[in-house]
Amino acid sequence: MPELSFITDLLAASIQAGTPLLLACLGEIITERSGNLNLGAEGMMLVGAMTGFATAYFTGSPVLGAIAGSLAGCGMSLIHAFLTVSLQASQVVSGLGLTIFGIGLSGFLGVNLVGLKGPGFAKIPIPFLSDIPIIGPVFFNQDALVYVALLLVPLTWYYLFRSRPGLSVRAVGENPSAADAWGESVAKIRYIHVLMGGLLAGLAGAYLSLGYTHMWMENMVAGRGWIAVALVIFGFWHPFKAAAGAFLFGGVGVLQLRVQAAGAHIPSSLLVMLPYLLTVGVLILI
Amino acid sequence: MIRPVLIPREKPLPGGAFLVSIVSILAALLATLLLLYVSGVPPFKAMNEIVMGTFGDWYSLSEVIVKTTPLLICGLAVSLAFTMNIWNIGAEGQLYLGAIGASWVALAFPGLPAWVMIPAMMIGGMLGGLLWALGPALLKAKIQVNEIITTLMLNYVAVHLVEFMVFGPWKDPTSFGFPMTPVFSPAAELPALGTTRVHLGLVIGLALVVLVFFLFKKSRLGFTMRAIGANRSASRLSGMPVSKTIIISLCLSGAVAGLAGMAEVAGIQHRLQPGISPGYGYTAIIVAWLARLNPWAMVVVSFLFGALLVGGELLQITMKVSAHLAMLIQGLVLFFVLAGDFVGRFRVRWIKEEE
Amino acid sequence: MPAEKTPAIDMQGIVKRFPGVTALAGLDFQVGRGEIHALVGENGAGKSTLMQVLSGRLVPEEGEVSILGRRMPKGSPKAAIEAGLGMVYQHFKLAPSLTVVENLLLGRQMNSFRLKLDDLAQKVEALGKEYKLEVPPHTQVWKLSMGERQRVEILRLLLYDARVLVFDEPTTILTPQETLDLVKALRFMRDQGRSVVFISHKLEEVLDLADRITILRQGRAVTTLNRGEADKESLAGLMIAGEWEQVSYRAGQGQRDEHAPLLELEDVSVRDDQGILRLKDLDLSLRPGEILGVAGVAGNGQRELADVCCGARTAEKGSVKVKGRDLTNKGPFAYIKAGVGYVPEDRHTDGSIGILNLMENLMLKGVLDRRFKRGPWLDWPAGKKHTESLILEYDIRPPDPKATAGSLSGGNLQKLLLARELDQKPKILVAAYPLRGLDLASASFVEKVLRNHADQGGAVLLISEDASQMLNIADRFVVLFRGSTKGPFGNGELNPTQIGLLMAGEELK
Amino acid sequence: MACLCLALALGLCVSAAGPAMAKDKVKAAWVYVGPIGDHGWTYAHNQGRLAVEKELGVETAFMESVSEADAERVIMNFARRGYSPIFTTSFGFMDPTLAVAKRFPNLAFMHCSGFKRAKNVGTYFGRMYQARYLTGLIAGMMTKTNKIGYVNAFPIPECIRLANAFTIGVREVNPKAKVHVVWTNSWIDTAKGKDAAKALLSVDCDVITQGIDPPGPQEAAAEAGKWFIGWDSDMAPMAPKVTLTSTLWNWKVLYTKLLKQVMDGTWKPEDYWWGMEKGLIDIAPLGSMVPEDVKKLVMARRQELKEGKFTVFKGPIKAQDGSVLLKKGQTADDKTLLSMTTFIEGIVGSAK
Repeated sequence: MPELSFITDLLAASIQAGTPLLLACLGEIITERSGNLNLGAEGMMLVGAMTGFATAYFTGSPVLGAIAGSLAGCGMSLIHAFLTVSLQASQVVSGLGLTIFGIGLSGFLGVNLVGLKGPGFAKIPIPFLSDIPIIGPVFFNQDALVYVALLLVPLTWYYLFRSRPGLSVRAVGENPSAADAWGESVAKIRYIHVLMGGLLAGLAGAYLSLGYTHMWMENMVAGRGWIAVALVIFGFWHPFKAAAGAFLFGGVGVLQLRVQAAGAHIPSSLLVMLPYLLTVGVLILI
Repeated sequence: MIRPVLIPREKPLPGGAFLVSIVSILAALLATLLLLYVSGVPPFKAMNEIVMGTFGDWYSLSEVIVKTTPLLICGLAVSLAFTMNIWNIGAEGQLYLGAIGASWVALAFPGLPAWVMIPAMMIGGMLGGLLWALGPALLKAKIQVNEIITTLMLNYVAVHLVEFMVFGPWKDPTSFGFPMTPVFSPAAELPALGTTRVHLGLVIGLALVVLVFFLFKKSRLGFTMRAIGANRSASRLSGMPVSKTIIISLCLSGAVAGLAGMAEVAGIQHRLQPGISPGYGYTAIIVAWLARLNPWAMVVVSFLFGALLVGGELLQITMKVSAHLAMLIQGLVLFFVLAGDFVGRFRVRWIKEEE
Repeated sequence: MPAEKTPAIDMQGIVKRFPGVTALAGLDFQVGRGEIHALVGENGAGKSTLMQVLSGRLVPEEGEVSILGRRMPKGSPKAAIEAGLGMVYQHFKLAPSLTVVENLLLGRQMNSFRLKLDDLAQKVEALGKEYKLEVPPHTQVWKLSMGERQRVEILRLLLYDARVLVFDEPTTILTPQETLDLVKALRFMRDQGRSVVFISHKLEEVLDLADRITILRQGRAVTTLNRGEADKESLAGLMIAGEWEQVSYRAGQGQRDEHAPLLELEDVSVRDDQGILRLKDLDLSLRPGEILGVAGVAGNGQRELADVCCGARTAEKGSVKVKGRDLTNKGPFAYIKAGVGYVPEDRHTDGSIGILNLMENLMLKGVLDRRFKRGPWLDWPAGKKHTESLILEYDIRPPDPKATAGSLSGGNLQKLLLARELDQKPKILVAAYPLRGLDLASASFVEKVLRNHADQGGAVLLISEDASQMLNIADRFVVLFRGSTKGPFGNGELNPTQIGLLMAGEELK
Repeated sequence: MACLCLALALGLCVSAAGPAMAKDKVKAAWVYVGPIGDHGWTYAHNQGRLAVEKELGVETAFMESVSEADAERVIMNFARRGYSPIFTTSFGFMDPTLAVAKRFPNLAFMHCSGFKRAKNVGTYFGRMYQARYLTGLIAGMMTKTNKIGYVNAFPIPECIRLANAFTIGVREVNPKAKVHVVWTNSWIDTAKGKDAAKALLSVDCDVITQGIDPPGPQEAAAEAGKWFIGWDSDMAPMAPKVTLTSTLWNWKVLYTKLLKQVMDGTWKPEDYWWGMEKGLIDIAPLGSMVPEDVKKLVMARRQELKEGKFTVFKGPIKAQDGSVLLKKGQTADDKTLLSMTTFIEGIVGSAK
């Protein structure tokens, strides 16, 4: 059944393409739930991708790379946290600055890494589960970071809505003065969750250079950070809906390439607009 | 234990926000020098290169001004929306659409004399930018769709739309199939200053500075925009047409950004092709913000940023420093100004706490 | 000194300055254990500032604070809470989208990572029964009435066994029945040895409830009186430094049924921002020359009523007519043109623009009409002249057209709003809580202005929660309860008890 | 041996031009459209730059990632500093190059891939399609599914021409095979390139080649265990098991010649469109998995191309829609090649 395999393959590719979006988006959800907007996902992802690749390349360990990438994203978000929480600077401007800074920094430091072949995460089929038709290849024959991302969806949900610290996050995000009055430390909670957001954005970047591909290219995030920020609104600040959005958008990007591969006669410059137009379209509908 | 407590300033810092900006930029440059030193580049030689390569002679200065022009126009464009607390991140896309609009005029009516052609292209550019802002404006005003996302997404679409036009319908038949339109007729070229590339776009930009200044200081529309930007609810209750003004301001913003696109194709490229803007629309956001939305300050800030971009480029030419440095410095400047802003707004009092 | 003898609250020599103002000028304040202590004073006397210093949310320039014998570090709300202090603010510190127990869990010790809501819910129910402060524990706060929300706040303090409870104007938003419940609960708390401090403007309530009363004036404690040492007149005398003109109107004279109504609401239903139906099939008519009062406890649809009368909120159903013309859902501008002025409840977020100056604020509505119009431009010289004359007429201080609205005191800001609205020469003035938070001098000025407006043939829709204050100037009044009105009644037709019953949703026999 | 010759030539050159050069040392500049680490186009040019810098001892400078909007200033800045020749290596730099050249008549400019010349502006390019054709032969013989995937960048004539030449090679040995082309509309988005290759694999392509710079598609092929043909540099080290060969640029030969001309003062604004015959273009050594018969055929054709005995674009060639592009026996002239905008028969996909 060639059609079935086409669809399974498309879905599996959508999961992969959606994973960096999902990781960054989960991070941004956590950040925004604490009442901080960090538009710097693109910059954090780039620095995460570059650092992750560099670490994996020099240590030979993709796991160390992923950890280093996450920490690098975290470090970037610390700048944002300091500026917006401690110094109460404009969140929008600081986030934009983070993006620009991240593009410059990753390009500057990563210049000698371009074109190197590094280690990366390989696919780990999960025994038995990966044999289930359709679902198996789509969800259970992926690399470690995809599993991490998939696991993070319910974990993030549990953390935000069923855990004690998550309660503080939601309270601080919704009514900081109330939370403050009852002894929740608004600044501390925001710091922690901006950093968590940066951690996940860094991991998203590291996924691009360690899982999705096994190389570093300057500017390789190519707008995915921005889409992740858009997906937060798309997903109503909710992990499960955001995951649906991330996979949908990953899917559309992958689908347009498959439409081309199948030989459709549509100008490619129109096809590449699709994910962006879809983002806007969905924002209109919800 | 001693800990800090923030206290909002009663009076603005002497010298005002502008001084804070200047000091912050200097601090950012200092950090950059340190960065250069750490990465093995003699910092003062590099600084010298930047200064000589930007202000050292008339040609260099003229090139800085060439770079300043789109930054200034786009900065004014976004300030029109920012004043209303509308985050137009889409100046880049609106610039591209302005370029498309202006190019359409130039290509469709090649026989027009310059005195008709230039204004017609300006209108075409403004309409293009306006059109691109209209969607986000309507969505924001009517159904509260976040404008940051819509304008941003449309940037990508705009870039691809230019590609589509020059790969397809508007491709120059004599360009061997390469993605560019034919060169516009000479009437469609903005007059340049002497042998430099400084073109009429600068005058357009400076005229816009005056216009924007009067808009906000003296006009009823500008007052309405400022009022709504400062307090939407009170303005609405005062009978101000909030939705309409949101639409107007975003459209104005788009139209002005479109004008920047027109100035680029008519003043520099003389044809439409991909890559007409290396991110002017994004840099303009920083420019507008650093200038505190003040149109006069925008002239200074966009000039400084023009110099920074041109100078950063020179470092690669003469000292083989990565081109990414310019971006890095932009980010640093922004961080330092954001931090400096804090000094202007708050005092810190250290409090002794006995445990 | 043994711990039991130390006062519950001991504040010494507190100095707190704000830009341009000294809010607290070396204030001393003590509250004993097991007493109900009232704190009274005019607006701006420093009551709220004092409470914020006490709670650690503001850092004083000088002075010491001790709670139950423990000296407090400066600017540490946490330390104050740990020492046993609990505050119920006028604006509740609740996150509306969280449930009651979730809100109550905030700031409590984290014993487990998992949210354990059920244990707490049981405790909340038990405490609610004990103190007669029952609330549904798993309901989201935005669904609760104001009284219920206040209970949540009180329950929070009881949950962590706060020994010193501070209430900032607790009865303002309550129905009479709810007020009674609260008073009972407060007495019960005192009898358990807790100390209760409450801030109030209602002198009767203070005299009835308080064991001791401290009067604040201009950032200092004038004196502290024991129960029985004070009466209304002496309290008022101590509160007010200067003199004010007590205006007594012969209200109820404006029975002018022969005129066509200026404002007519027919069968109007309105939802609030959350989509809850706040006004149900409401009818109302406002005639020239009268002040029509709307009595009722806040949260019964007042905001929506005021908004719908000015076109600021869409009516789901029914019609709004101004001077006989149907303007239903036409937007604020149409109402302004038709001659409706609006003094909104929240002067800062709805009435004025803080970062703009007096001149700009006074011109807010003017930009749309001809007076300041010169083509597409604003006529600034005309605006300045106009501003200067209004500042003089309404005695707005500081009399500087360039001062920002955000820097004005509450009373002056209210004068600014009235100046702007009446300057539009409206026929109808909708005023929501125009006297709230004003000192007596400002309040009487505002009352005079409203009365003049009606006497000159205009009409005023006066929304207020303070029935006695309202009856002072209203010709007729209606009672608003859960989105419907009772009445109208002529002034003097009902006695205060009957009004209170109507406000609580009771039927009159 | 070649090294020795070169060294000798170099020595002669230096001794001959010595005095003149002492006064007026040659400084050459390159203006790149992409990052030097793109592993493709710009990378190849930069390798050429490094080689001439080392071997001829000329001072060089470069600027990478230059957008069309900034090109004129960048070129101007090199010109003002006396760099000559200045190599501009993107089609979009054509008009800016001419504009600057006009103001600096004493400097030499070389624009790569364009068609406009001036008194001091020459043009140069390489007949990469020859190598593409050879790799097509390999692909055509290696495919089992008769579907070959081609991840391409932008629908510009260069990219279309290369896909066509590749297809000519494929169809020559395997008339049943089809070439599926997917455009990424980016030269350097490596993740998208990988996605595109995966898309091609999902429609059963079993040989993948790429016309974008970074090796994303190669990774996809390697992960799927399908054959891969690299481009612009020898990509075999990154995935030796699947990489059949790669097309190669060897800009050194052309840059050496041009720079020597400038040093001698014999430089003229000519048009250089070199191919395999001059060694500018080649393919990397074939991998061990390529069967002997294939190797033999490819090597034979390579030899013919090197000797100038074979023309790739030679009729009959039909366009994708079935119309005749080249009649039997007709060969395409350079102008036709440079302005190629339609796909030929055998390609699946849109040429837009």
